[in-house]
Amino acid sequence: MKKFINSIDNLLDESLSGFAKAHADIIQLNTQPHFVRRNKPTAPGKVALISGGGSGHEPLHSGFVGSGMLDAACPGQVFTSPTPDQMLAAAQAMENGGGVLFIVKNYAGDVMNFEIAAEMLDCPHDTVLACDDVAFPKTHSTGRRGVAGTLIVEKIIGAAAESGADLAACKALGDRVNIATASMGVALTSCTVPALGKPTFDIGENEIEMGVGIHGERGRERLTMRSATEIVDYLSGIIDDDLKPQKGQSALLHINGFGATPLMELHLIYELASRFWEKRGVNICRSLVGNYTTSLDMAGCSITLSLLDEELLRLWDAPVHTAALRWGC
Amino acid sequence: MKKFINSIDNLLDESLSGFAKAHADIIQLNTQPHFVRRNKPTAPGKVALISGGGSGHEPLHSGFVGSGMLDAACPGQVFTSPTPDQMLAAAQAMENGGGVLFIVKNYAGDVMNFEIAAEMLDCPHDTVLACDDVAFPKTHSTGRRGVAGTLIVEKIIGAAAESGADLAACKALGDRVNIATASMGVALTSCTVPALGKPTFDIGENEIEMGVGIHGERGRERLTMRSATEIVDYLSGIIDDDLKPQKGQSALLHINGFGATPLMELHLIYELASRFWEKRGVNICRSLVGNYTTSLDMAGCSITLSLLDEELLRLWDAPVHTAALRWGC
Amino acid sequence: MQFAPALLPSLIQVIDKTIETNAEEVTALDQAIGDGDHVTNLQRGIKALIAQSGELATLDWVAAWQKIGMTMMTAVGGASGSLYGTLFVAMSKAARERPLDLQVFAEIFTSGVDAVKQRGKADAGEKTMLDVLIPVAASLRQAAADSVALPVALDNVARTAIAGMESTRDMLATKGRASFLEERSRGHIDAGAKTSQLMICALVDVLAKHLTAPA
Amino acid sequence: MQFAPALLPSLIQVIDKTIETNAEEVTALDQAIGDGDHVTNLQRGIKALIAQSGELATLDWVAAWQKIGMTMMTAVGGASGSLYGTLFVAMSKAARERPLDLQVFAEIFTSGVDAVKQRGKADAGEKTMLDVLIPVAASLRQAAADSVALPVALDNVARTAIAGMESTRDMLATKGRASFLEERSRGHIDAGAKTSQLMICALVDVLAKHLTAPA
Ligand SMILES: Nc1ncnc2c1ncn2[C@@H]1O[C@H](COP(=O)(O)OP(=O)(O)O)[C@@H](O)[C@H]1O
Ligand SMILES: Nc1ncnc2c1ncn2[C@@H]1O[C@H](COP(=O)(O)OP(=O)(O)O)[C@@H](O)[C@H]1O
Ligand SMILES: [Mg+2]
Ligand SMILES: [Mg+2]
Ligand SMILES: [Mg+2]
Ligand SMILES: [Mg+2]
Repeated sequence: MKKFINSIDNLLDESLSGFAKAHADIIQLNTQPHFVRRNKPTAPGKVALISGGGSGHEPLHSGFVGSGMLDAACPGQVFTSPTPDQMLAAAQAMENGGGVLFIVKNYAGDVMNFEIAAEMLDCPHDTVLACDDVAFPKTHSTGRRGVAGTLIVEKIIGAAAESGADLAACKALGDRVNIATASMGVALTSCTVPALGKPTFDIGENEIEMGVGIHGERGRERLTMRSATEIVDYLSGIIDDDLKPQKGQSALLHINGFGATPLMELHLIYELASRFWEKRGVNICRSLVGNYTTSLDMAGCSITLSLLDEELLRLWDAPVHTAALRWGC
Repeated sequence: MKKFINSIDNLLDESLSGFAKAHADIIQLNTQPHFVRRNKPTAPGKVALISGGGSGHEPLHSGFVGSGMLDAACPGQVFTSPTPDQMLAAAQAMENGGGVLFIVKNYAGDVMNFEIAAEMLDCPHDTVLACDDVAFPKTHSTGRRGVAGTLIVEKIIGAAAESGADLAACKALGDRVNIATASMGVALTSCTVPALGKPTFDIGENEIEMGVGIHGERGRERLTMRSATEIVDYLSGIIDDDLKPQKGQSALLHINGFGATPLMELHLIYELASRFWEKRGVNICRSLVGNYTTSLDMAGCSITLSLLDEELLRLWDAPVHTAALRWGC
Repeated sequence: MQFAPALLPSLIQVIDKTIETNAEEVTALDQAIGDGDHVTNLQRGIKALIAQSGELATLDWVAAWQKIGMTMMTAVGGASGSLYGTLFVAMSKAARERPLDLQVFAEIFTSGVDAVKQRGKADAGEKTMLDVLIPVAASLRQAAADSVALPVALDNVARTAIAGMESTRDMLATKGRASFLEERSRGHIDAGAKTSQLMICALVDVLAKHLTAPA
Repeated sequence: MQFAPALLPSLIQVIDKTIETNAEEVTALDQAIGDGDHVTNLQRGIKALIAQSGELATLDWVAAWQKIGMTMMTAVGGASGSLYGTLFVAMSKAARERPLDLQVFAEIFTSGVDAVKQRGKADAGEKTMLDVLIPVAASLRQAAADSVALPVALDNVARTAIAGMESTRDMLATKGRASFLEERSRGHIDAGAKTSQLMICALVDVLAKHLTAPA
């Protein structure tokens, strides 16, 4: 393993400090405890949106802090959920009379740590659990994982909160986006966690791991390598079975790279996935292609389909100004 | 090598088609010959900015086509310069009374193919050669290569052209940015060209290649792996020697990932590089961190420093709306 | 009670040592069916405890467990951080105003384990640290009920912890990351169960030595 | 002149074959000191020429070279595409209104090579295809000046091409991508020189066979 690192112990600190400097126009870094917060004051009564999770998925979540999206993000160690003091401090710093909405990817560690923070918080608050990964059935013992669809939840709630929606409305909206969003991932390689220095799993030159999450955990099955079209049809088929979009349904198609897959391949995946749904009469009216919810240096990608009605489309299109997503301003 | 591919022969076509669909709001793809062009008509008399080069560097150049930046980009095969018919067709399609400026990375193939196109073009035209790579001296037999600094040249000329600067002014501005911009790259791994299926060069677990270009060609020397700070000091030192910025000089610091390096590490590099120049009294007033000029799936990065006076700063900040860079609109 | 918080520095030290000694093996377990960070996570917490161990030694158990809980909660992160945090904070709560003997400790520990169950929405048989913690709590309660001698009780705890840890090998994981491996989760010991067992056995060891040491 | 464009389909075919046969070796050369795409580039051009070979066979040399040049220019890309395109377009220009014999062909080929030199701002000794093309042009001119028999002239051309290709091994690259390797470029044959030599030798082979074949 070769990585740009001084020492495992301060990797996260040095990186966050660089992130904060590079985006000092929109965010600032709080230390002790760590969270990334917006620079600019929000409108009184605005719901404060707090997310967070293990690091190694950048730009998620810190890259989505800013006007029109999150108020703060709490970065944990690599692939390790942040701790309750971070969420609590972030919530207290950003609360502005509208209460706090936590947006949490559904992993045991994240859920429990956010839960502890929520229990300690003495202002109105609620939690949206992102659980868009359809590699497992809804009935899975821990529920579905939150993966690349999380940013769609964050963007849409972010727009609503910015325009004055209250806590209950934001919570309901988040749950609605969640239900309308499904993702499936495939890994071509494992990632390498810096502290460990070797790939999390072994995988052969002719194998792929289907239905992976975003922490280098193995997926739901291992298959032999196959053509891009076959891979896309497999992933999209599972998503389509889950969401069962109607003919004429509008949707956002998000192709997310896990870190080491060239944009050229992601655009190829976009092409094939959009063909898949065009054939089924789905109207792919919005796109997002790139590395947004990464898994360190993993080669692979996920496909996310998010069904949009007029309200969701309007909220998706609303101005956003963060390090990683920016439009309309 | 595992890549998302159907066949080597149509990889580029399927990928470009996906790119065009994903960004249909701003660009469209011309086929036979291939070029990516803006969707929206430009102001009469605007200089048409045409760039291009081998594929595998995405988002460069196609991701920089749009309002405030390029008028068209000509994608070649992977790491292979495009052909004169592409540039000629792109120039003819986009010329709007203000002449044509070609922005070409200084590589034999690109230079010669653009030269042939320019010879065939019967309207006023000129060429800016991007040559920001300071791994080699200015006196190198073929001149310096164009690498990650190219996008800065494209952005700044793009803003000027958009606001009505004429061909001579755009050309002069491009040359000026070029002189004020220096880059140095380091590779931790080789990339793998899809058609070849194996890494272009071998490199040990404890080696890095300093002064690489963006085509998997080896760099100027091979060193043993070292700390991020040592790597940054090495790269920045060469850049600093070349540009010799004055104390108080304003500059843009661009950390470019080659494809497989996590954002977390790029931000760490940003932190260290900005410390390097802060110590020398340079005012890092703008930043750009991410995968912009990639080398397929190579792990590694480059550091680019671009000295900005007030005019260049204003042009850098001017609105841009492309697939990969967007602000102010 | 023979055991006072003055013992904490040496307890923390042996915990540090056993995790360090077994780091590679445990990481391999967490890489096999988790995400590989469990040892690093725990060690962040242990390091923080070491820094506080002088202070901890001066506290009573209520205050010490509260502090240990908060430290684990804020230093570790991940699933295990919230769970160990919960364990100790709950133990602290349960220990208020109560003189410590085996019976009381068994109850306190059981309260802690119950809090972990609630926090994790998990129970025995799901291939987690609870497959060590739950039987260990039961063994403590049994020892107290049977009024067994402390050295025997400690010995039983260690045996129970090992058996619990071993039992996770063939289980199907239904909680935590390993649950996503479904059938592929079988055949691997749960990392969290392994470290719970290691820490419990290390503690038992020190405590047993302390019992037999000349006063 | 014995050689008419009707020969082109078989000439293109042997070129295709020799590049295919040596693909791996040449790619290894281009990976060592270039970017590894040279064979793929050439093959894209050759494939386009194969598709046109029926039509090419019906043209005169001026038109055929023009068409070959434009095809290489638009199908190949990279340094070699522009250079081969330039070579054939320049040959076509130089061939206008001239009956073809060895002397004239030597002049035409020399014009083509001169155009390549100009386009590449390069000369002999820079570790490029020119280290094959320049001596081959000279050998053709010499053969014409000495009025050597065509089979001998062809044989000289092949020998010269091989020697030129070999000569690039120890050169320092000062043009093309290999120039960035500086001293590390030594010890590797230039890929473009290698393919030039392979193609020239393949052509010579067919032409020589054609000369000895019963009419
Ligand atoms: N819901 C749960 N209830 C009880 N224990 C759990 C639960 N989820 C995970 N664990 C325990 O936590 C361990 C993993 O801890 P760790 O690796 O530090 O955190 P993470 O899983 O967040 O990476 C597992 O091996 C398991 O023993
Ligand atoms: N300036 C030049 N003049 C003459 N030949 C050149 C020049 N630059 C490159 N070449 C030749 O082109 C070959 C490389 O061709 P190719 O790999 O197809 O293109 P690229 O270098 O653009 O990848 C080199 O091996 C060399 O023989
Ligand atoms: Mg973890
Ligand atoms: Mg090339
Ligand atoms: Mg873990
Ligand atoms: Mg090449």
